[in-house]
Amino acid sequence: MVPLENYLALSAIVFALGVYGVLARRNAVMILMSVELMLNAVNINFVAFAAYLDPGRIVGAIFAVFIITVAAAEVGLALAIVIRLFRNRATANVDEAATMKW
Amino acid sequence: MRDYALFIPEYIACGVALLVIALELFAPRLRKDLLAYLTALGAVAWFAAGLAFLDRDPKSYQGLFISDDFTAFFRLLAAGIVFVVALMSAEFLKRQRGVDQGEFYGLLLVAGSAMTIMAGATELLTAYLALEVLSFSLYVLVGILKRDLRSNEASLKYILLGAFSSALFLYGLSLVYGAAGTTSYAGIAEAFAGRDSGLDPAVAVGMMLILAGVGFKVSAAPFHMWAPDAYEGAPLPITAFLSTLSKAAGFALILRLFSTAFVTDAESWRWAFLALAAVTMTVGNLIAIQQKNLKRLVAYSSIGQVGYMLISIAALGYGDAQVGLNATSGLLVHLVGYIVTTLALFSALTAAVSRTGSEEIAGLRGLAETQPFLALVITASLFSFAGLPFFAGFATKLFMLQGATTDETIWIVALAVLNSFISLYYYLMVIRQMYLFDPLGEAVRFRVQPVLWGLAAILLLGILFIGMYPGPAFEFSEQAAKPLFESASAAASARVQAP
Amino acid sequence: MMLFADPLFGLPSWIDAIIRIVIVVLVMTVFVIYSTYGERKLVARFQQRLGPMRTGPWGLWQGFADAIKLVGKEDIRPKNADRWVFELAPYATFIPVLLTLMVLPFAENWGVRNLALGVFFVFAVLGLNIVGILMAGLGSGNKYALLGAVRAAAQMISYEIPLVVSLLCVVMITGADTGNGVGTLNLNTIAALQEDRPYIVLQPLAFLIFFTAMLSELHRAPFDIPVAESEIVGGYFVEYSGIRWSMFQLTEYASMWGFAVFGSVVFLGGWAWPFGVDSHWALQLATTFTKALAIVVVIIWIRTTVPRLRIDQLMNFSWKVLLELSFLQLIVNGIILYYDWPQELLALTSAVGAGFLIFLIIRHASARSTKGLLGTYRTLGASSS
Amino acid sequence: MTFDEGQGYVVLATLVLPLAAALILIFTPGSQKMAVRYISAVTGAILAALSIYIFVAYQVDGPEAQMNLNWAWVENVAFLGPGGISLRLAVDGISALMALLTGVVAFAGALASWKIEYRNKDFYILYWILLAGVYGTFFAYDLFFFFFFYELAVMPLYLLIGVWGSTRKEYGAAKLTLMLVGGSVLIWIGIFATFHQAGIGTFDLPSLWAAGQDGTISATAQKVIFPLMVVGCGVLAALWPFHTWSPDGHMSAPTAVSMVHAGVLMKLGAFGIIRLGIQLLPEGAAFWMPALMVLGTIGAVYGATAALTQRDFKLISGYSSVSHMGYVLMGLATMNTIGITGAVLQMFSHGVMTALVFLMIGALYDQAHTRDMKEFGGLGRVMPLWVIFYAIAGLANVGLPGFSGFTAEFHIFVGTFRTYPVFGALAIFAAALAAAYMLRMFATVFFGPLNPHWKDLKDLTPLERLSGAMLIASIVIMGVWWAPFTERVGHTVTLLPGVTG
Amino acid sequence: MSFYDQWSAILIAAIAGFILVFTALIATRILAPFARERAKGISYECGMLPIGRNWAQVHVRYYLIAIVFLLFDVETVFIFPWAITYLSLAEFIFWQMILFIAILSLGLVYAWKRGVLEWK
Repeated sequence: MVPLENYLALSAIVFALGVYGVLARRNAVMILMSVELMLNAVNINFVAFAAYLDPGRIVGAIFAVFIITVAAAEVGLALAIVIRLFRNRATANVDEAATMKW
Repeated sequence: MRDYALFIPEYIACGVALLVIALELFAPRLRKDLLAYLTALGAVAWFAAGLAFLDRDPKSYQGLFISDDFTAFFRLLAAGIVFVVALMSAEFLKRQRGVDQGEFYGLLLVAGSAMTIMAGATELLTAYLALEVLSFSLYVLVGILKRDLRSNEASLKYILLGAFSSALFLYGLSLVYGAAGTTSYAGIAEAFAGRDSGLDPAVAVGMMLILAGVGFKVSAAPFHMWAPDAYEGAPLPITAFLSTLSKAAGFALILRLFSTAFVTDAESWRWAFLALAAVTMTVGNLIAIQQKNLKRLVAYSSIGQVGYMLISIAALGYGDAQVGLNATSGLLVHLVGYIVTTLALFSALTAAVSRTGSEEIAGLRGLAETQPFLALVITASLFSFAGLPFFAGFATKLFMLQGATTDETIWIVALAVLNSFISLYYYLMVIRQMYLFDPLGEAVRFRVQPVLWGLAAILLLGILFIGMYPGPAFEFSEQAAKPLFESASAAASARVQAP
Repeated sequence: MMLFADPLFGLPSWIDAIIRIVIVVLVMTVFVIYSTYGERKLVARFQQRLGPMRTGPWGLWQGFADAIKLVGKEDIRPKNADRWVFELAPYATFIPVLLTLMVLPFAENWGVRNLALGVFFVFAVLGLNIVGILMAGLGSGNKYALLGAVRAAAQMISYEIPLVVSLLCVVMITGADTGNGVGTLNLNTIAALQEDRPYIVLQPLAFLIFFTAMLSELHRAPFDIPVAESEIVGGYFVEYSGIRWSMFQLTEYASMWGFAVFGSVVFLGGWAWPFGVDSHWALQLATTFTKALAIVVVIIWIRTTVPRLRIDQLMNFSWKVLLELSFLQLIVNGIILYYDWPQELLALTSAVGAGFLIFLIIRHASARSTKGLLGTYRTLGASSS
Repeated sequence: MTFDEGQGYVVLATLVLPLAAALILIFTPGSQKMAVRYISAVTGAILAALSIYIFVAYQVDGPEAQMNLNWAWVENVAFLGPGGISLRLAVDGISALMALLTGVVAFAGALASWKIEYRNKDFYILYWILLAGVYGTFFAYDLFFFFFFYELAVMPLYLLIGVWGSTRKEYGAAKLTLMLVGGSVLIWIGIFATFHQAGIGTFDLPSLWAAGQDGTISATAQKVIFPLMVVGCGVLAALWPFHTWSPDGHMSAPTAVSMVHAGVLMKLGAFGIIRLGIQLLPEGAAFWMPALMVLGTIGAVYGATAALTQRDFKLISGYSSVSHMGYVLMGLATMNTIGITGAVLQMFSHGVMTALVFLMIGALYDQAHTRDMKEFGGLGRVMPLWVIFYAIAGLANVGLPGFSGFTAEFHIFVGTFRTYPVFGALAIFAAALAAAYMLRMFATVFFGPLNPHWKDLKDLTPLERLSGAMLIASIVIMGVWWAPFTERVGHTVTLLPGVTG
Repeated sequence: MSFYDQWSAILIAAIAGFILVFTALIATRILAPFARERAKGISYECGMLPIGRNWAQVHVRYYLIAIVFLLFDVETVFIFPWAITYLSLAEFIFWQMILFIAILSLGLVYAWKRGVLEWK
């Protein structure tokens, strides 16, 4: 069996990548993808914990399924907003969407 | 057996939400403000149903949700907020084009129900889902003005940062789950209390991430960046909604989570909350001084208010159930005062902006001349925010700070008081515009729409009532705060008795 | 006949896997080469022509000749193309299809691997296919390619939901058949459970939905608007030439066979019906192959007879007709099975639904009015407004 | 209902009546300007009557706190102790005198505002709210309500000055409000600290006083908290160097507001020092009083010096107020009976006297629209009554025997000489300076040739005469027959902790 | 056959697919003629020179469809476990899923009525 630490390390790396993406990227879609990366790191954590620490119960797995669902809805919503902004202004860059102070 | 009856008030709310959406969909020619009144009626029914759940013994739904006085408190609060915001919107949306009003009102109700679930959740997944339902509703509501670029932008920034923060929150949850092996609050508390060694670094990181996530929801600095933009871009009633419901819901979640699940490690997270409180109130009030836009001003001022409230959360971690109870009831009563004040402010602002069309502070010039009643309501609300006597903010803020004062927190209470002094300065700048300057153009008195007039009047009375006779509000809050600590103290005594 | 349940000859499992995969890949390649030939022959027969006749007896070597020709053609990458996306697109389209072939049972336990989550795996992997197509369209730097890719993606995702739900209908029935109240996603088991009667008997509507959705997923006529030569000069792979183009061709035919085997396993009884689970493996293989071949022939047959649908027609058909019917089937199945009503009722209700769907399709051929909700149904959801 | 309880309702009436008047005015149509004035005048008259009653009915041989009223306000609040917060009102000798001052000045101010035309309804609403706060502060025997009313009194000032004021009104209003609220912030922090340090879970002032005296509030804590309280209150009492709002504020404020503000509100600060400083934190007081003495003396001398150089009537009075409040602080800082009694008397004396001064300035300014001393001269010929009234105020200011100022200042000087002779000498020097600036003004304005530009000035209106006469009466009575005043004040002062004979 | 044996085979298959395509590409490198010429690099638009930018703007309806799909596709994730085990579960769980599908359908009806599904 692969030790639990490996999963956690993987998850931490993926999470950190996601955080970096959110902070470094200026394109709304890229930010969203980075957030997805973070959420997947969370999923890895949950599934790994569920498999290793909580045998017989599947709370972690259920949590992961719900996170996937919510993330999908979130992306759907965010894309809808990006599209609306794009139609009004023709940009998906967060920097250019600066009628207000950022 | 499963007790579905616990959710009857939320069934009503969601039922009305569906009804409103369906009505707009299938009867597009219906007068739109009927939807608003229907929503308000639904909120009343919801409120009435919620009253029936007061003063009952706590009852759990499958260990996921608990119906006690704390939940009931937030349920009533949510119903009240939805009621007011719906009526406010009825007037506001008349002049907006391209708004899907059915969705608008439906989402108000859904968001309100989500807040109830957040308050009652006793399990991480339930809490998370409720949080997301609330957030999603707000994302849409902020961007509901489809053709308004600012509204679109606000919504985009809100959702991007919101998604980021919920990812942080979730990562924290996953670490806590990993350490405790369960997602139920009680189970986490038990697991943490039962371990031999001190605080696990993973759990510490998890708690900090959770703190960051909920800090975002209540717009605590440094996680507040979304708030001014979202407030500015959102339609006025939604700004009111954001600054009341979303904050109250965030605090409901924090209170239940930190007072039950994480109570063992209070020593560790207390300082984080204290620091957060100090930074939040200072940043909020200092930046508010420079604002020109009313909504941004309110945004920063509400960030300042959040700073005060976070002191109570820090006091929660003092480890003493009595102090926790005091702090919580103080927080709840201040929340009530804050919400009533904010709603009063916004119903007056909605009426004023509908006439002047300007959301700048300078747009209120000479309001005392053209509409003295609105000027009075705005002044009263601002004074209440600043914590001047006669108004709700004075008594409730005093109770809150008093409840949160411990030997260690006295410095931050002093900081809070200093901050409310700073806040008075920028409130006076608004009041100055209304009273000291002549209106632009001719000073014609204008009429306020009757609904808004009534709302503002009732809320003004509310501000005065709470300010001058806070007893009932306080008793109610204390009653609501008790369930959080009864179980904790019972568990503590049980632990002591165990060999 | 449990020879294939364990590693072949007791070898380590990874060597066993490589052997099986190589066999599948080789057989697949031969099948693809001959199905292009077969399709040309068949289409020619439908159109009263002879088809390829020059290369070898009856043109039998035509496919090999084509393959050799394609390898020898120049490989061009347009200047505008996004290099890495363009280069990687063939991989991203082909590999998922190959992976689906890994879980199909060609006879009892004859397959590369027999996954417990077979049905789920097929969907999970097939979804990746869309990514490859979008990569091809975006990376080519060509308007037609982009348009084709977007159309293909829109069409594939639209039909994916009815496809999944129609298969879930079958999965629900397996729950009643296994006897322990728990259904299965294991393709081998699903085939074995159909020893007595194939599920097409119980679920004609689900099969009809599956078949329609399959045509769409494969971009086969009448759902071939994303790759329509006369409109968008071939769609997403317009800029690909030579061997790269042939990779897309390979993918298309491989997935056609993959779908055919999959459909025959899930709906037509796979290797188990009508000869039973204890029949000889050669007979089982032949059974599966025959059923798959029948499906392939029908696909080609439809291609030659039915005119191409407009994109609005095919999108509406999916969202407004198939989706509803599939969910309806799911709910009806659930009620009948949960309350343990006779399975004949399943067949009956599903047949009624299938009849309704066929009725809609036939009405579509002659319908004039396209207005309103009823008009939508009358014209198979094809609103022309 | 015992007699005492019945009197408690009289005290309550002084709070409720102004609020009720404000409420009635809210629902009075703004166009009915005369109705507004009559309502206010009647309210003022009743308030004055009630105040006189309270002053007269105060029993000098009675208990320390009389006319008690105790209403539970917030109960069953865990952290506020079993008693919660109650609306506890009572009168002691000091507050009886202060009530009298408030009644007289409030009535006079209400009459002086008769001439206001611009939104006079709103003016009176704020005016009465302010007065409710003033009364409440004087009578509150509960720390929470003390602060509540204290803030209530400060709050309306911004609008009163900002809307109805003159000369740089926004600046003056903002400066005044922010400085005063800044002061109350310190008080608030002090209250939190006190409540927490006492640890007896009550806001009840007598209980807290007891805690302060018996050492429940530790000496260290008292020494830390005392500056907060005294500086907080001191801002309102124009404690040097926190006095800078006072000249600007007074210059901007409308007549009635100046009267009430200089006459009554500044006394709230000094009163707060007695209540929250001396009574609550005796250890702190013992430690810090010398410092207060220094500041008070600086204020007295500085105010008088600055007044000497000013030309604007209101600025002169503003700086003179700083000077007089300096005397009050000196008196308090002596920590002996006679000094503190003098301080309280000076509070009253300065209150009525300065109210009269501002009334007169207002009467002139309304006609002349300038307050520059150098532009006037020989006004005695056109406005004889005005000159007489002003002269009386000025002489009281200087401390001439026969007027209230003498009584008060005499006590203070005696008290100061007992403890700090050097500062006593400085105080007398300041009094001399006061004489200088007053006489300089008399000479310039009252006598000499009449500027023909001002020959059409009219003398005081009947209403101004009435209010002026009332204030003069107070001045003279106290100057001549001070026994009722000194015995009431002394009755309480002797009971103050840490006060030597 | 263990979990790892099964899924390692899938991984090997993916690698095999990669190798297959890669060898085909190498083969064409070796066998095919290779003559770089400028005109060959121009995008193919039926023989005409390309007009405008080489990226067409895609109509917004595609995104809408994608969003609707996303929601439905993820909801099927919940139906999968239910469809397998529903027979052994309590009656109310069975009806909960029916309710869930009903709510989902309400969403579809809403989108339909709002014109998201209209392909104009």
